[in-house]
Amino acid sequence: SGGSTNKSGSGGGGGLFTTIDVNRPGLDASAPANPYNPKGNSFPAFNSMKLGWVKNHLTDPNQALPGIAASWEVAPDNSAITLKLQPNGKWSDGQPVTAEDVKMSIGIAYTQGSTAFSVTPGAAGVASDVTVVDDKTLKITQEMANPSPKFVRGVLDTTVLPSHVWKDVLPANFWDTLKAARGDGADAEKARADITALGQKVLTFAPPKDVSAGPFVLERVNPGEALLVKNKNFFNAANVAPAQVKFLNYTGNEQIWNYLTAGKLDQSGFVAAPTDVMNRIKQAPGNEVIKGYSPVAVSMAFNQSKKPYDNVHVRRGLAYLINRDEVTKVASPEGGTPAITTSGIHQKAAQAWIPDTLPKLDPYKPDPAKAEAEFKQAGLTKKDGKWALADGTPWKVSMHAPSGFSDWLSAQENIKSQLVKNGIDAEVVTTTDYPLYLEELSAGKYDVGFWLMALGPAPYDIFQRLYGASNGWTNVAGKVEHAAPGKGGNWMGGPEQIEVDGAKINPGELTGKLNTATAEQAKPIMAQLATAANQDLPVIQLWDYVNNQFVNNTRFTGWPHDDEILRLGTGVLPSGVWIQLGMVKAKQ
Amino acid sequence: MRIDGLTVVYKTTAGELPAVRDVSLTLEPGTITGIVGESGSGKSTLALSLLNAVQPPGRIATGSVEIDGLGDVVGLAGERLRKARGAHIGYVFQAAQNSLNPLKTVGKQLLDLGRSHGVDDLRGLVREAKELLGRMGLDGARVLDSHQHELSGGMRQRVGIMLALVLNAHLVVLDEPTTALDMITQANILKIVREVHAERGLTTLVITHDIGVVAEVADRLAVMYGGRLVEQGPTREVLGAPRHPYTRGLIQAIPRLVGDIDEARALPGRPPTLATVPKQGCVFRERCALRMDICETDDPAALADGPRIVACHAVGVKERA
Amino acid sequence: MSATVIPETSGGISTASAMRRNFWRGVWRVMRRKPSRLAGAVILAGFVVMAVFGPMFYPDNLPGDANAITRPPSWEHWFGTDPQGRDVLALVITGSRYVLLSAAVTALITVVFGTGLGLFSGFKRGRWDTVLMRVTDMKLTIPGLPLLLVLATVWKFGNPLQMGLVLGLLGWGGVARAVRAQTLSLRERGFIEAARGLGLSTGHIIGKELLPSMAPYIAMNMLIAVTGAVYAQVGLFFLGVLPYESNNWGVMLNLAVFQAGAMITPYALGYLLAPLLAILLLTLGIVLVVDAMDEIFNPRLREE
Amino acid sequence: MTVIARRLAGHLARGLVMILVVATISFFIVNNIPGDPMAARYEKLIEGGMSPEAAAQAVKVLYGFQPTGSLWQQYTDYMGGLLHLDLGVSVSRPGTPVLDVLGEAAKWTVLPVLVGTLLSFLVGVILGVFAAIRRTSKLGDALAISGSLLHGIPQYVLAMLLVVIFATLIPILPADGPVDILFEPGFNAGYIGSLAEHAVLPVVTYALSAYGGWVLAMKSSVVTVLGDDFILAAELRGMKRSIVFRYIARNAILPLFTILALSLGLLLGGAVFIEKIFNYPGLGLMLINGVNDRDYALMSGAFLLITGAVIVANIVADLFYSTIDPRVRSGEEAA
Amino acid sequence: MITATGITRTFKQRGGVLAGREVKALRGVDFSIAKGGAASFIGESGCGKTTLGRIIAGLESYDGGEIAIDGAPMTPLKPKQRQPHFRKIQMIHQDPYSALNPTRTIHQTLQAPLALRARQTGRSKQWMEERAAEVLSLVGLDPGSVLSRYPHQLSGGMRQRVVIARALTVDPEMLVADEAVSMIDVSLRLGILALLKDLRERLGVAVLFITHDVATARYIGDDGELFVIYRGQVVERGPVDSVIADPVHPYTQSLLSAIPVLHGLEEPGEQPVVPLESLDESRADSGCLFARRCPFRSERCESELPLLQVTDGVPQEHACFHPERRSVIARPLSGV
Ligand SMILES: Nc1ncnc2c1ncn2[C@@H]1O[C@H](COP(=O)(O)OP(=O)(O)OP(=O)(O)O)[C@@H](O)[C@H]1O
Ligand SMILES: Nc1ncnc2c1ncn2[C@@H]1O[C@H](COP(=O)(O)OP(=O)(O)OP(=O)(O)O)[C@@H](O)[C@H]1O
Ligand SMILES: [Mg+2]
Ligand SMILES: [Mg+2]
Repeated sequence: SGGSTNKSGSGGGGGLFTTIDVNRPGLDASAPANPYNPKGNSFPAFNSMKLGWVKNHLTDPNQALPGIAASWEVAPDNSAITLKLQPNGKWSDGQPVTAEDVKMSIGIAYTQGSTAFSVTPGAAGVASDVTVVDDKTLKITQEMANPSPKFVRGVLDTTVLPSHVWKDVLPANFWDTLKAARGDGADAEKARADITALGQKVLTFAPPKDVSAGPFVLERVNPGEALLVKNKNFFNAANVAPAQVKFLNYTGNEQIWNYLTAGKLDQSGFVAAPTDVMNRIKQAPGNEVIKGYSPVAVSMAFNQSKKPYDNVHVRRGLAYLINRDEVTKVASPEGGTPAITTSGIHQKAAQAWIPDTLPKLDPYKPDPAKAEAEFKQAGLTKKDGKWALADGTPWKVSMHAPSGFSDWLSAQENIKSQLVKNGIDAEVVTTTDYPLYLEELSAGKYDVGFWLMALGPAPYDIFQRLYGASNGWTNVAGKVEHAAPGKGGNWMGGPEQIEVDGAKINPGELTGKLNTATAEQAKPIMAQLATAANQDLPVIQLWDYVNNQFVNNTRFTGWPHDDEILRLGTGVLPSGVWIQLGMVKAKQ
Repeated sequence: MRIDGLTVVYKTTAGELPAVRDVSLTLEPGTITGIVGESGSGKSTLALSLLNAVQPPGRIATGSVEIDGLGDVVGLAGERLRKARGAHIGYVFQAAQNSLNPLKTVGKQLLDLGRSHGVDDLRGLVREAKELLGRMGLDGARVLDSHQHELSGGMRQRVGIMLALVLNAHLVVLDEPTTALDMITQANILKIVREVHAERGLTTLVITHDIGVVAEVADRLAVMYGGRLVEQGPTREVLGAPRHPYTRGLIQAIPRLVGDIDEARALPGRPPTLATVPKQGCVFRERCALRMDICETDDPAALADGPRIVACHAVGVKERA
Repeated sequence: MSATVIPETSGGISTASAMRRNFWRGVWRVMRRKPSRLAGAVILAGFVVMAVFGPMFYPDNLPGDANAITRPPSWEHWFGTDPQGRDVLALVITGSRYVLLSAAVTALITVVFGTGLGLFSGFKRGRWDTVLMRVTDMKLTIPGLPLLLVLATVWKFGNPLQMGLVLGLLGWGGVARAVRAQTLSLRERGFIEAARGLGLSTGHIIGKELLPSMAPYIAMNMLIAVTGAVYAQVGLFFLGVLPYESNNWGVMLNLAVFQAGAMITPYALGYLLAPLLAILLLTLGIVLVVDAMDEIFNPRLREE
Repeated sequence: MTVIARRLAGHLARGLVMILVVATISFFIVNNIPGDPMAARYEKLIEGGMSPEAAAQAVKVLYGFQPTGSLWQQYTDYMGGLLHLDLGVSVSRPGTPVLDVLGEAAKWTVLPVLVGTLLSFLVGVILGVFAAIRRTSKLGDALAISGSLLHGIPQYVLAMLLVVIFATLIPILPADGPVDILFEPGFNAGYIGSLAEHAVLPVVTYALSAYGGWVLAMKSSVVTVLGDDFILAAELRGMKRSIVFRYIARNAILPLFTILALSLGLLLGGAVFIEKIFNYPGLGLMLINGVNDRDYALMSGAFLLITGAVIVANIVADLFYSTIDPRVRSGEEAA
Repeated sequence: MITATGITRTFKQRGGVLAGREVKALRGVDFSIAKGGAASFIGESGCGKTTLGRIIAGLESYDGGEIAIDGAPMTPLKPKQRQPHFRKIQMIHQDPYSALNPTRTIHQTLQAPLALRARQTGRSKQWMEERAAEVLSLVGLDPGSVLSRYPHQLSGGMRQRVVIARALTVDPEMLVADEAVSMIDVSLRLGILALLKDLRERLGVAVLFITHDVATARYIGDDGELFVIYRGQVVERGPVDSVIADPVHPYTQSLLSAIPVLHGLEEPGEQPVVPLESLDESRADSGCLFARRCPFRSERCESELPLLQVTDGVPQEHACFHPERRSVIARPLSGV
């Protein structure tokens, strides 16, 4: 597969383009233009380029738009990828972008932890060799001992850095060290430690000034804003419309709403917003909301080592009780669509992957009668209109969420009132922040928490959220092992074997298989896992996220409405890709 | 200076009450006049009204204060009043209480005073001040360089006197100049007052609650009670032969150093406050041994008998008899 | 000796109760002197009633209406509804308990601790005094809100009592210092010395002689501590550094601003303004009442 | 002078002890913070589609900056670092020393705090004098009541009201950061204008919230001074009104200077709300960010710096006081 | 009743320029008062009168010397044990307003010590009420009208009487009156003095009288002793009338000369002595403490400290190397 740059643009019209990096709150004026620095003033697709811009295709993880690589060829068995770089790719200081730049960038990627360039022994989908074929061509081969269908995605998702600026960061013997790190034994251990240490050097490296191969280059930053100006040397500079780009700072969503309602932003990625705010945003002159696909869903996850959640009937009963339409309406009316059922997969992806299985799954339509039956079956008792545990002790559904996650909290509040209405005592407990939430969650402190799931597009990534480390299965070097509940990060505490349609399966092992399976191999496994998730309900899938992109048509036009283009991978600023592809035009 | 029919009232919750009532008093040039009275008898109020400086909620209701070469002070206002203060009338505050700006040296305050009164020769002023201070037994240069807190009570009082005199005021009012001072310091201050008075030919008014102080320095003595001047006359005469029963009682209530202890007699009753001063009739009648029916209704007029003036029905009766 | 005669009151018990009656009559007189004070007292009483009885009128879980999310004020919902479709007024009322309870605890701790320490320090003097005052100074130097922010990462302030406790433990410094100064100056007053000379117990001296003289001061500090506590806890919740489980004005503010977008859409303005108004009203009430404290506790001003 | 030197030495010693105590407290608080930032980072990377191995490696790199070793050793390292003004390395900003981050932030706090406080001080003091002189009139009453109310209103309430009014309902002022990036930093009209425009709301909030305190303090101070005998004495000596006024003002304002210095110090910490609401990237916001990001070094650094500012303000206040008040200068005033 | 020997008290100045400097408030004061007796201390400001009074009343500690109350030495006792002894000695403060708690009625003020008393002796509430009325009557107040009042509702003289009544609730054997009348209106002063005198006579209460005003001292106890104290040292002591009429010490003489002359009634004494310089504590104290201000000093005075001694023909003791009787006080004009 491959792609080509849209060369038909009519040239830039100038003007200031205002946007925001929704992935990263808080600009830091003192941070370097280093893409690996967590606060680095490096904006993917603007002043930081990747080999390609990977897409969130419904089923194929390897689809991408061209970046530094103009095109690429993948060996049929996925064993190698040959990259052709943009023929007139240049850095903002006039130097050409070469295969050496890419190779060095891959070296840097090794130090940072990358999916395709990892020093972890036995990791799946890792490159075994990087060969510079010529100045504009590279070949990267996959380690076929543990291949992954995501290999190409991993390669293309690599940030490319100017080797003439970064040359001193990697030592001359880096590739030898890397080779050593791949092996076994003490030497390898040491080599890996060296590479981790190098990683820190990379992280803190501050180029004296930004050198970019992207459409823009960083001009200056203050704590409130960052200014980028057009890179004249960019290979498609003729088609880049804005002359300047301004990134606004934000610390909370409400600030982005503010910018949006004021019509300040030409484009912004997805931010959750309550209906009223969303309406205001839509009312602002020129504003438009473009809806796209986002491979994420949110679920209510159970800790099955806690009673009564160990009983599948309790989980099912809850699934029958909770009206997901209402929950979504209250919590995320614009940013989500109510999950049609619990399949473990985003419903759009599910339709593509398992169209036949999907209708067969129990949709868990709200049905108090069924819920009651399930609860009864689980041995719960109802006294004075209140459900109690089998042994008569009161039952209170205690739901936890980090306090910053407003849509989760809203959802829990709503679920709480739904449950209370149906005779189940419930409470919502907040945790100050996400790190603490995760720590307490994985320590098994919560009965019920919210959990992101269905992280596509790769099948393994989708299901490892339900049958991965958090539920006891770890996948080290292709070997799947199961840890007991409460150990090794297993907080979901589900059984190792579950019964699906009368047969016992090991969902973790099945999930592990997805890591190396081809698309065709994956489909039946996914069907099986979806059924398992549907019947066993380790979580109740609540809503599937929608990727809302906010754009404003007063200053620029040409926004893509094509779902394909919208489905860019995480961590990329899509408007940068649209701009560099020449889609965005200044309004005349 | 002639005070005539002066009445000063304070506005209180019970309406306007007179703190000084119908006071007439003449200060002969070159004399020291002493006013004695108990706490709350209106001494300070009287003193302040001489400078037309009664503080709100008080005001001068009626009467006049004529000063030679200045006219009626009660009618003065604004700049003229301000210029009169300091230049014509010097006012000395109670000792040890702070009559000096704590943040400025005495010298700076002296200069402020000079500038306020348009003195061109500030050097001369300082010289004069040093001289005055030296006259009072102080090291002028050091004192001018000091802040208030660096001076003792007696020194402050002397500085106060200096500031009252340095502009050549000829009328000096001293309100309780020695209260809260030590006996020895008091004796010193009184000596200074007497000497400076004589040297500069001043007209001096000393206000105090201590009859001893007046007796020591004053040529003339006026006794105040409940806002009224009940008796006045030459000090020796008044002390030697008090006519008003209050004056008599007061003198009798002083223990003596020699003689029979039991001669001293307490004055019965308690001094009136602004609110308990009788609205009509004699202010002293409640404590008076000579009370008559007329005292209940009529305020006794101040009757002159040569240099002596007494406001008492009983005395009047005696005289008439 | 005496001039006017005051109604004869003799007999210990009757005197004591008469005194109490006189006290309240005096308080009434002081309050009546300015209408603003009465207004303040009414406001404060209103808040207390609201905190004590208000939540009783509502179910534990306020019913939400998914069809009336974040509505502007209406006849049905005076301050509109929240993003769960719950009545904002009901939230303010049920939330007042947490706020006021923790504020009361704070005020109590601040005053008890501050007064105790100040009294002890001022009364003992000497080495204890020096040490305690150094500690107090240090405590006063540490800026409170930042410290709270840092503490919030470790402690959860789970319920109003804990919240009150922590705020109280952070707030006693000023009171201690002031009470000590007062104690030191009162100590020099003859009546304390006389009480010592008469052999009266320290308990009597502190409880009956010192404390009543400082009562206006302490009462004022208590009220000010209440405002401070409300300010701080609502602020902490507003900043979102604390987890929350219950209704609380600070939580409302936080949700209004960061979840409902109250600063952007007028629909949620009621949700934002209701707790703000509650805070303002409470502050106003306290400001107005503080004005009367001096006169209430000073018999001279009380009876004038 | 020796008195001042002695006081200064004492203050410095005490300030140092304070810093040590506060540093120790914050070190141990920070070390007890629950929550696993590594897990959070890992989770975020996984959500972004990284493979578990890659995410683990990335987290390892990122958190390689965290100090290791026994608690005691970490403590001594930390305190040792403090000696060199080394507040550690920020976790959320690897490679950037905390001191640099805070230095940048301090700029944005100091400026509006200073302007706002001085402004409110000026206005408050002047109106306080009026409130004192006209204390029996309606105007005086109104000034005093408005003062008490403004004094009582929490800063964040004021700030929010201002945002709602001036940035939302009538959007005439920005509430989104310190300056527009389009202007070249430097001494040019555009940049300075933009700075000023962005500072209006924070400064006004500082000013409004502090104003009440100044009015009240100045009023009571003036009332006290007016009752002092030396003012009456000056009047009776026939001093010019302007001089008497100066006497009143100087004596009344003196105690306020101490409060001024102190409040400047405390405001640095109290800036949290205002900076949060106006997105002003100062120390307070840094502190909140530190707390939210679990950035230990940043958090304790910000806290220390704020405390340090308060201590310094204390010292300045005292020294200032002792230079302008002759009573203290000569050491008259007892402890 | 009480015997004090060689009482010394030194204060360490804390803070300020005088920090660390010692102030010798008392330098070995001896005196004794018999039951119902009287002793008066005079001296200028800061000479240690109040300090002495407070020590005698048990309100202040002393560094050296010995106090014996009814024969019982105090020094070996612990503070708690001293208390019952010192309770026999009550202090009457100078300022009657601050001596009464403004927040407590006279009834409450009197009840507190009475309750203590009642508890110790097992008396009833009834007794307390009666006793309160009784002590008020003793000081010439009408219990019915005074009991329910607050201090601010009473005049200065009445307040001072209440203070004395409160002291009487514990049946003291001695009262220490520190400038007890200096803040009271002139016309009321004598009333209080007469009361004290009366209490001496009727109840046999000893009085230690501290004052600036020699005449009042004489009024209270012309049968007692007069002590002239200067910078913590007693420089002259003797029968009141004798010291007044024929002071020996130059300091006593200057004090007495400073008394204003009632010009209509008296004429100045024969040899008045007025030292101009005021007291300066910062001087080192070698030799006679008064030497620097003394008009009659000799070289010896500069180096040697004179101790209390007697001179023939003088009934009082004095601490002066050059004793000479001078009649300094004003004499009554004959015929008045
Ligand atoms: N500002 C005021 N408001 C109301 N009444 C006042 C005011 N100032 C003084 N008085 C009253 O006026 C009367 C006379 O007061 P004034 O100060 O003149 O007395 P005094 O003789 O100087 O007393 P003292 O010896 O205490 O100084 C007193 O009863 C006093 O209560
Ligand atoms: N608590 C104390 N601490 C330090 N110095 C003290 C203390 N009490 C008294 N002094 C000092 O002791 C000396 C004697 O003081 P004292 O009060 O006994 O004098 P006094 O004779 O009563 O004076 P006055 O006539 O002014 O009342 C003074 O120099 C005073 O400064
Ligand atoms: Mg007066
Ligand atoms: Mg004394």
